Amino acid sequence: MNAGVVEAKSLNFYYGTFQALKEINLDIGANRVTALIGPSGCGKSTLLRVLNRMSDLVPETRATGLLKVLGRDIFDPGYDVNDLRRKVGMVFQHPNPFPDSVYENLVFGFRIAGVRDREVLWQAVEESLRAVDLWKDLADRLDENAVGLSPDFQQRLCIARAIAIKPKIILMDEPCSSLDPIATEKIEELIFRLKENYTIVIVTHSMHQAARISEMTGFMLLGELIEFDSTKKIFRNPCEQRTEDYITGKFG
Amino acid sequence: MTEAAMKEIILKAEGLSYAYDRPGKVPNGPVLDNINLDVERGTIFAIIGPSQSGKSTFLRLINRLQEVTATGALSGRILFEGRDIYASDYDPFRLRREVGFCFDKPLALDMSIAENITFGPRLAGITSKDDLGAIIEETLRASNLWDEVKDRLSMNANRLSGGQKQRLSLARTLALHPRLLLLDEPCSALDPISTARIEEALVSMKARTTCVLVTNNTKQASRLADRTAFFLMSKLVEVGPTKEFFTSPRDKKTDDYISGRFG
Amino acid sequence: MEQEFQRSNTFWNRVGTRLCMTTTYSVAGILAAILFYLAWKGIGRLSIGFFLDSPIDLGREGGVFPILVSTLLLAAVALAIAVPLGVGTAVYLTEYTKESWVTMLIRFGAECLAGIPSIIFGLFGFILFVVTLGMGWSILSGALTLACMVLPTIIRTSEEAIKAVPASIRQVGFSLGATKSQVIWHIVLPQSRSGIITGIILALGRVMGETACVIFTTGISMEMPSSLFDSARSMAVHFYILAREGISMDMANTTALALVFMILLVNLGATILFGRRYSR
Amino acid sequence: MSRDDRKPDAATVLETHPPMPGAPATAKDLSRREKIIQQILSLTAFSAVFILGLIIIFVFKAGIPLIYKVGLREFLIGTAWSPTQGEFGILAMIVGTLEVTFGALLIGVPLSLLTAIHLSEFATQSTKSVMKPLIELLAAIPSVVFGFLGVVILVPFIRETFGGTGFSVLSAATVLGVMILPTIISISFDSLQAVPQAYREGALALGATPWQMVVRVIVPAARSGIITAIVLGMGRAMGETMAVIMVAGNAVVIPTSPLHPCRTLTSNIALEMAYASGDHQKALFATGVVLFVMIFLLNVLATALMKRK
Repeated sequence: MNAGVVEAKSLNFYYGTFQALKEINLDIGANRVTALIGPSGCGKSTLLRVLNRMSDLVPETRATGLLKVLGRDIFDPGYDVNDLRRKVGMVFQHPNPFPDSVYENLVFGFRIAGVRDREVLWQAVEESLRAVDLWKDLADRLDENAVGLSPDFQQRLCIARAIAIKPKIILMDEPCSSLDPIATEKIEELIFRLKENYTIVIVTHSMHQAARISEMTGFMLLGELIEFDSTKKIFRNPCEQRTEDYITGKFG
Repeated sequence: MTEAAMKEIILKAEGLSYAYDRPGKVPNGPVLDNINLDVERGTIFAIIGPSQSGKSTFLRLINRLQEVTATGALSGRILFEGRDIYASDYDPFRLRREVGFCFDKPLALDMSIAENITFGPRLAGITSKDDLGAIIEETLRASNLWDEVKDRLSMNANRLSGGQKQRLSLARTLALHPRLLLLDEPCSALDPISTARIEEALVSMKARTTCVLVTNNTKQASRLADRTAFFLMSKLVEVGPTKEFFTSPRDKKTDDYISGRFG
Repeated sequence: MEQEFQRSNTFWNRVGTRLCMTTTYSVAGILAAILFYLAWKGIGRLSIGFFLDSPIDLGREGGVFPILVSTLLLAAVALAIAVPLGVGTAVYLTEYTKESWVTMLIRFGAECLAGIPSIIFGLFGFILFVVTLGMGWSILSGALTLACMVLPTIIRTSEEAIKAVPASIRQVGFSLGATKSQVIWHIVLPQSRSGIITGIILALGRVMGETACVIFTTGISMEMPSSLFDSARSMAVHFYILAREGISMDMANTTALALVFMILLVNLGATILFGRRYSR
Repeated sequence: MSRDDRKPDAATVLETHPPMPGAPATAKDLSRREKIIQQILSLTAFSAVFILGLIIIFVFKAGIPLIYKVGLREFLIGTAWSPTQGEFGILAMIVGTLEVTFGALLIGVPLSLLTAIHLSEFATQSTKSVMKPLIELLAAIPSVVFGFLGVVILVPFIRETFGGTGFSVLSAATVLGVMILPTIISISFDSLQAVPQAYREGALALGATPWQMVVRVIVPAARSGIITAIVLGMGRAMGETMAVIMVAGNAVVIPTSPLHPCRTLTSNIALEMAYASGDHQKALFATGVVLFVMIFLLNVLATALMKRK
């Protein structure tokens, strides 16, 4: 049950000459919510983006050390990065639906994988919308342009789009930072439900959010993973002074 | 309060309300709603409040900068040294020379350091090199920047650091020798050291230049201000001597805000 | 099945990206070939004398001195007319108006003007300046016509440059007691000068390379012009006549090289001086 | 510069100096001056519209009477053009213009779009920084020079490869196809660049290959800008004169093969303007009117497309 789906051993990551991640050792278990917290610029988003190699988008990056996702070394030159990204879905800080219909957004993952069977597509659309609790709102608005939806709906649609192709892991990069408190609460509920079927890694700047939704929490500072433990322990009884300083608001 | 009565009131807002014009849209309430307050000469007056509370708009109305960027409806009066600045015969250009304004972001004009400072005076008609030189030195000293830039006055001001640019903005504003200085979160983009230098500068010249300081940082208000006002949702909630204001606020909302319960 | 599709995805990805890359290098190759060809054919007779001598025997021998002078005169007068109008329009559009039907009309006018082919400017210049206003074939007629032609370029580049000046910088000016025109003159225009100058250079290139509308309005006289009311011949027109009438292929090659070289120099100068270029 | 010896107070400096002599002192004077400046600027702002109006008035006034005299139908679909004999049919020129224009698009559009996509999505920063200025230089080369190169390189090549004289629709379309490259590349590049990075991330995060991302997300999102680019390139090709005159052969016939010579509306004007007079000259202006209307419609189309963005 808790087999490591992400395993990092002395992982280093560089943007040009700048070292963004330093000697990260990490073991993320399945079907849990793992939160990464830390002040801005600490490398938590970089770590998240390395997990599905979205970090490739920035030119002149380099990684050393070992990073196994779903049991395979993802920096292996023969590894198919598109396949990785299909298995490791991602939700971004700002909702980013494509400027197309709700339907097309949801089936995008299938279209690029060459699935044409209408039955399959319809089923996936319904399932994924139900999963994010949008089915009754959007069932008869599937032709509408997704860009016209409210930010809350857009973000949930993006989550639906990510889970439509049934990934194993979902990465979330501050998914609530552009939403109001009520929408945030909805997304948090959703994360709670999703963890039964998915492994979720979430980057958040809100410690309260981390405390509310995650089982495991990693605290990062200046590219290092200072402490990684159960959320309870991190927030109640951290081993490191720096973690405690951050949690109690002495800096950051 | 008795002491206040003895001091000269340099700025007075009487029943001031303001709402933006939104052509084609239903107006969604005023940005400022019936503000009444006095600022005494020779003091630092701080305005605190969460974002969107109307405090920046209030500041921009005082030197009529608001009308340059937006249109809106104003009612009530603002009196500067006893005269209504929105009276039809009031000269806004002169007003802006007498009431300086310092922005939240460090903004250097794309010219040399010296030209940045002499920009206002030159527009005001001062042409003598000696006089301009004197103004440059005097204002750079007053804003704690002189020692850092005295050897490179002809360098483009955009090459200064953020903190230096902000002090340059202060110097540029002081070059017109304003009697009232409006500061709109002047330290929000600065590191603690630059902030400290700006704060020093404000305190050292407050006898000559009265300051109205809008800030997000309640600690800064409590450090610097003689009197503090709290704006919330377009309304002035409370105003009073800073000490009293922070130790025993009369209004529950003020208490909530300064103790960090919201905002 | 999915594996199969995956392989075809990878295949098409490779085909698509390589196709794009090959095309890009071909386009670069075409340009390089053009420049190389011009240089190779024209360099033989290019000398200082070519620029400083008068043409002999319809241009079979000698140089292009009066033609060069006419070209520069034409360009200078055209820009002297177009630049104030264009920059003024840009300032008005960005600083003095909100988006309304007035700005829509002005922008639409400029867009349409930008799309009109030079031959129609030629007809227009001929009927208005040459015939109706009685200026005859002259540098002035040509320059006025060219000014109309490059006006939209200058408007558009200046507008972009002025828009790029942040609003906050303008407010600094106002807060120091400046009036609107003082803010524009002392802050906005100096800060957007590189973009504006780039637009002017772009227009200069177009003026120097234009043929169709210059023939109809300035004529083809090879003499040194003594005033703006004289007919004259620009470099581009001279080149066209040399090549089209088969007067001398050698001289045509050299003139082409000189013309392209001048225009590229002006453009390159702008790129080096101001870095960024506004295209279109 | 040390000024420690004397440090006058800025306040005294300001107070002892009255405003600049001659400078307006009061708010009233200032605002009057501002108003005058604004009025002058508003006058210059209408210069473009004014010039457009002048062009329409003068060109139409010179051309329309002849269209009336000949009859619009006869003028547009007549195939005989001998203006000295009173025959004014420009159908051959209209067809020639359209053929050359579409030929140019056929050649230019794929090249430009693929280049724009490469530069925007795949190229390294260094390729970009070399290619962008190079392509802008291509735009700076005068059209006569393109025509000349067409004559000395392309026309002989086509003559030897495909037969015929070489002066043909194909030559003209090829030269124009190259000439419109910079226009289409730079505008579509800009609109590709305007597509938010978030769309790229969204597509890749779902496992799309870069090419799928471009075809399915980026190009559709930049669609209106790309169409505008093509329409503007089309306008440029349609309006080009000198390059076409030099390579198209200029015979007044309706070309039925890419290797046939043709004459466009623009070259019709440029070729005969030098010696035309009377009705002949008016017919050339009328040709200009037809060209103007075609281009104008294209521009309206382009503006409408741009607004949709």
